[in-house]
Amino acid sequence: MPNKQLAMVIDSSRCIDCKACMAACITANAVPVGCNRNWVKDAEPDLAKGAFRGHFQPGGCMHCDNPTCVAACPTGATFKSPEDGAVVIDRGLCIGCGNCIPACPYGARFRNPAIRKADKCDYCAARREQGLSPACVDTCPTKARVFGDLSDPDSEAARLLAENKGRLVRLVAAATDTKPNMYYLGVTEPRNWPVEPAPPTAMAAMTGLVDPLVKTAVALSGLGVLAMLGRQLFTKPTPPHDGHGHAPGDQTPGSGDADRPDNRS
Amino acid sequence: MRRIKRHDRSDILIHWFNAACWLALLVTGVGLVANPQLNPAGDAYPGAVRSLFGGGPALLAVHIGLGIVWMAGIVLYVAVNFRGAVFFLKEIFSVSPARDVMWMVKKMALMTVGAKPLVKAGLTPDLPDQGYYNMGQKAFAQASVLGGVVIVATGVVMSLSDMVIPASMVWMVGWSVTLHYLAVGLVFAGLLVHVYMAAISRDERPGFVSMFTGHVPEDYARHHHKLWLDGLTGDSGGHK
Amino acid sequence: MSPLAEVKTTRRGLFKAAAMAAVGAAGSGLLGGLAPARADAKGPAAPPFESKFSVCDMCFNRCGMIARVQNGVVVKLDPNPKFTKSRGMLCARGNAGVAQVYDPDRLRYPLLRDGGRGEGKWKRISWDEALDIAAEKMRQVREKYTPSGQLFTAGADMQSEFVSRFAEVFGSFNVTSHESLCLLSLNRAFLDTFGEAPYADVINSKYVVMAGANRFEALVTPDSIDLMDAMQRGCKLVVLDPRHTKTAALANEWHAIRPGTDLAFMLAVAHVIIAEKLYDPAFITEKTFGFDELAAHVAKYPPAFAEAQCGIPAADVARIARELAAAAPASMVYPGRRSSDYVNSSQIRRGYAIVNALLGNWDKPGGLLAARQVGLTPVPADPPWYDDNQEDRLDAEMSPMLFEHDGSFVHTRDAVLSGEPYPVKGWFIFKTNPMQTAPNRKKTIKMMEAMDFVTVVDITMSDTAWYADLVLPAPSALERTDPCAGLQGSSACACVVKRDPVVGAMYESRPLFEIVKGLAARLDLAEHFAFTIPEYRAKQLAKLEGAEAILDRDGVYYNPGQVYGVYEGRIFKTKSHKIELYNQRYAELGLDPLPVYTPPSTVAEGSFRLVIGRNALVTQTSTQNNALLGRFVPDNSLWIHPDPAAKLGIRDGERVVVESKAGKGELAAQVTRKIRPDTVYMLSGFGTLSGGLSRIKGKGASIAEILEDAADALCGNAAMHETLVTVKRKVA
Amino acid sequence: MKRQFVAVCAVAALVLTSVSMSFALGEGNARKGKFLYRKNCRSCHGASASDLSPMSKTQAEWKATFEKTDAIACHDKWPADMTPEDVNDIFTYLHDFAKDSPTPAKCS
Repeated sequence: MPNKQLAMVIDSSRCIDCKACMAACITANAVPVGCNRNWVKDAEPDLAKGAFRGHFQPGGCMHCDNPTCVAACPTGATFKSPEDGAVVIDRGLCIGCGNCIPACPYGARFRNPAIRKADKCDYCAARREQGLSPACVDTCPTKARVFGDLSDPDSEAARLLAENKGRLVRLVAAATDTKPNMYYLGVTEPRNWPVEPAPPTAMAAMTGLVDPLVKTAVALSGLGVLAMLGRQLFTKPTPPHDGHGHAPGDQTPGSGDADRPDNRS
Repeated sequence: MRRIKRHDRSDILIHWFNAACWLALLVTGVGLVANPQLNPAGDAYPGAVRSLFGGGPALLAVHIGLGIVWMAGIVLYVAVNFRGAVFFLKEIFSVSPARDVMWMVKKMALMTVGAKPLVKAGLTPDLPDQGYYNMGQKAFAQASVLGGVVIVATGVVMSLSDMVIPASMVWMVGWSVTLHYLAVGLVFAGLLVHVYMAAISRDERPGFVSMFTGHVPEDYARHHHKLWLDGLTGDSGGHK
Repeated sequence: MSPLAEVKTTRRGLFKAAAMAAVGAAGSGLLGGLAPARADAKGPAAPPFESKFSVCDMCFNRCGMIARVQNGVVVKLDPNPKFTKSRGMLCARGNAGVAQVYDPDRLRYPLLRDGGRGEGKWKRISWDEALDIAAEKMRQVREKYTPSGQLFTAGADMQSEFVSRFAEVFGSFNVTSHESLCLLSLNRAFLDTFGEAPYADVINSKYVVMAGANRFEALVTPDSIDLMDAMQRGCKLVVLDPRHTKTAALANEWHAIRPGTDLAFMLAVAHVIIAEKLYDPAFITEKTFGFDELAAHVAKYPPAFAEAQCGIPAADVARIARELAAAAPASMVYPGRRSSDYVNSSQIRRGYAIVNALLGNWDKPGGLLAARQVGLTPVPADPPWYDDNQEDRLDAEMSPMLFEHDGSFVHTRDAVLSGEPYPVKGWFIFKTNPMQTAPNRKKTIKMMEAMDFVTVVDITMSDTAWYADLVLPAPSALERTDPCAGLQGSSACACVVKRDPVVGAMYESRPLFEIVKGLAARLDLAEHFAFTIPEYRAKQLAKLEGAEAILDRDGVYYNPGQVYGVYEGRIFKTKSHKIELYNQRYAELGLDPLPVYTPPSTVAEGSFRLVIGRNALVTQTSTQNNALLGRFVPDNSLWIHPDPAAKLGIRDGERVVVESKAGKGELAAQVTRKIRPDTVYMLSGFGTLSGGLSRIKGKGASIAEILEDAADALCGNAAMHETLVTVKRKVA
Repeated sequence: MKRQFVAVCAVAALVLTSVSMSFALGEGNARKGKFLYRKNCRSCHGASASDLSPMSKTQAEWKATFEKTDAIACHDKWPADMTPEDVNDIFTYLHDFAKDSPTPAKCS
């Protein structure tokens, strides 16, 4: 478990869908056109049926405790920070394989076309280094987004969490609880949008098929070598420079086989 | 005893160059795989290698750099010794099912379980004559060449992923990771046997030595590579 | 090579250079390279940024902010947490201020028209030449048509006061502001009821009726944020809007009122409050004038009347009236902001004011608040007197209750076109875009054509600039030294802000102040601009000791003062010195002293009333070319209800042609139940004419083109919702 | 502006008769009045210690003040060349933009 756990506590009932969080994020993180690190979802009422009350739900990477994106990354470029519990990407290690993108139930990841690598919310790591809060949190007009360290009971996020025990909502896919570190207070809509993580076939093939195959092959080969080595160690050595290609087995005492120096191997 | 020239200098050089690259690429490459579901060398290995190289990105850069060196070396070899390369490829991919496959089966049995099971199965423990390469060597060479092609191709795709690969072709990068891993894994499995046979097995010691000297004793050649020896004309030796 | 081509080539070349030196549009890779230290191992860590205070200029709210500057480039704008008017926030547009500074379409140097008006042929000239020409043209206009022959129009900007100052010393009475295309009806109504235009203490309110306002989209600080806070604490919000806005979506109650009938609703509410004696009699007696007349007047407007007019059930109207009264005085009919809707908008908003008066919420928590003095000292000019001048403003006789300082753009335009009462032949425009914001664009084009010489100062080639003779590039707000401005944020604060440059002025741009100073020097008026902006600020702050230092420290200076009960022992600034339910001056002028309900024009079968508006990502046309905001709102569309759409064979996303008597436009249909079947809606800020706005060119339809011109009968404010349109599927 | 002023003051003009002036108050040129006020009055009543602006008084108060110009404290300091027309223009300005006027002078 990390020393700290950064998290976002969101009161989506405060959200007015002004998209300031998205604009702030784009600017702070140079998010290219067509991509977003965060979002506001709109639970549109069915006006045809007379409903009119809508609900807006801000979101972004949920920095899960059980991140399926991390599991999908072959190089460990995506990892859960041991310092603060954020799920981050080491761009220098990311090889742009794209495996992590469909592995996220929240669609929080995208391939940044400018760098051709995976990208997503990092809680504005660069801003935090300079003592600022994440851009979306800082700019939010209605302060719907609250950010902080849950392990610090004095942080606003931890306080909100403690105050709202029993009315916290974590959005998870039906069959996969990634244990997100994004908490919604009370009622939030929409709720059924997270999808089951679906790492691409390449990754599934790698972990499910290729990896066992490789490991079995190496293991068998290793065993074979051990067997040969064993045979060699427990038989009398062949003179090193006699040039005779004696198979080790040939010299195994008690093997019952005739010594055939002219055996052409 | 007559010594027969088996390898010229570029062959020896490329072999050891290849070996060194393989070792270095393997050490760095395995360090680049960091996923609890994979971690072929244990969970601690990637962290250890990464810190040794000054971090993951540095390790990746070194790995890519080594890969480029490796490819460049091979290209250089082919350029310098094109005929040798062609000979090598021709040799390793010419497989006679009756002689070579039988050799392989018998040899594997003899090396591990001994001759008895062979006899029980109604086979003589005699090994069929082999050419410049025996089938074991051929098999490993084939794996190395084919695996090498896959490794290079997928490596290039992965290295270029953040430079030229468009969004629509990201799947290629994902599959490259998988195939790179597969190819390395399989060649590595063969490599274990190759290293054992060449460096540890007493039987192949002259072959091992020839990878430094370029020559093998005639009787060794006769025993191990009779068809090659028979095909040689004159004293000049060599395989060309 | 034609001059146009030459200019274009140069522009492109310059853009490249600028993009290298600075930042391309937001979101480009370049911005990435300059963004604050990123977890990108491939580049060296970016240096920490400098932080500088500024004031947002992306709309009229003027939110305090902190610019983060790295290597001389603004990389991020953050809210100033000490700025209570905005409750320490910065909206999407504020964030997009960076993209405004680095808009590749920024004007770079003075351009002189070199072809037909609006043809888009320009010649690059030097600043000296530009100012010489502009001054000479003004001199000619003054000589030929008197000083009032020159019209001045300025948008909401912290330097706009220098346009007024220049007009005054030049001797022209003809100054129009953006306000007559926006909120004058509202100001008129509340001024003529309470003696001043109030602030709404939304944060302390327990019940808010919001009609003709969309506070969760058309953000007003602090009201928008305060409304959410109030609602979180149980304040009830009732929204009357023909559109299902985001405000409606978050409201406790939404009624899709028939457009233009709000007064019927307000009169019925007044009816119920009076009939059921739900008011505070002491307050009524002590503070109001004309209660009995009002009671008699609203007797004619029972809830059933409102039901028939508005389409809101009478029981709901009565219930809302009772709930409002029960929550009084911490309840309100939200006054609104843009009220340029109908020819009787002043009277409609009088209805709002009267209900508020009956609620007794004046000067009380949760009610309407008086303006607070911020304490800035005005720095008036000493203009010369020109004997050879006109009697009055051009539009003076065209509205009985005109605002002297704002005038009426719609009336002024008509007067320019008719040449009556006198010719106006010169026009100086600063950072406002009547070509795109005033109804009936064809008339605005004709107005341009009627002019001898038009000078436009702006940061990009607006449609208005496109039709000008001389276009002068101004720096964006982040590149300027601006005078102090006093702001009030409801009960949150009364404060002073200023601007100092965050980065240097880009290209050859010059601030408006330098431009009018240059013109003044050429017109022998230099003495009236013989100061620098810091000197001017010092005069403004003369009575606020230490304010300048506090401004430098916090980015804002607060003047603490009484918020509630300021009217204790004071008169209301009306003729009766009380809250005028019955307006005596109206009576004297032969106007309705009590608002008489007039139904809006009938929307015939097959036609629609066109309503307009904006959202939180658009400030009319001033943000139209912004690359960041364009990512969210790339285009406008026509909201149309599925029932009429089906009849017209229009499917969602199809192109439609919207046509009125004034003009037509083509845009995509958005078939949605978020709008009444008799109404269509479109967003402002699209359908440009200018060839200098590459991001927006050819996108959507223009409200200015389609809206017919009508004006508020009292104050001449434009009436934007009087237009009926037909909608047809575009035949490919 | 003129029209509204005429209307507003019509009744007053009938009732009131000027004592200190030879003509009825009002109907002057407010614009000229503003100029004259700035030229003649602001040196004392300007944006300094004793601020005075149209907003300082109600219309009735301005009227009352200007009905007895002799009684105005600073009357003796008025420039000699100030004509009754000038005074009326100044009054019109102050009156038209008084704090309870329909168009109060703008302030920050």
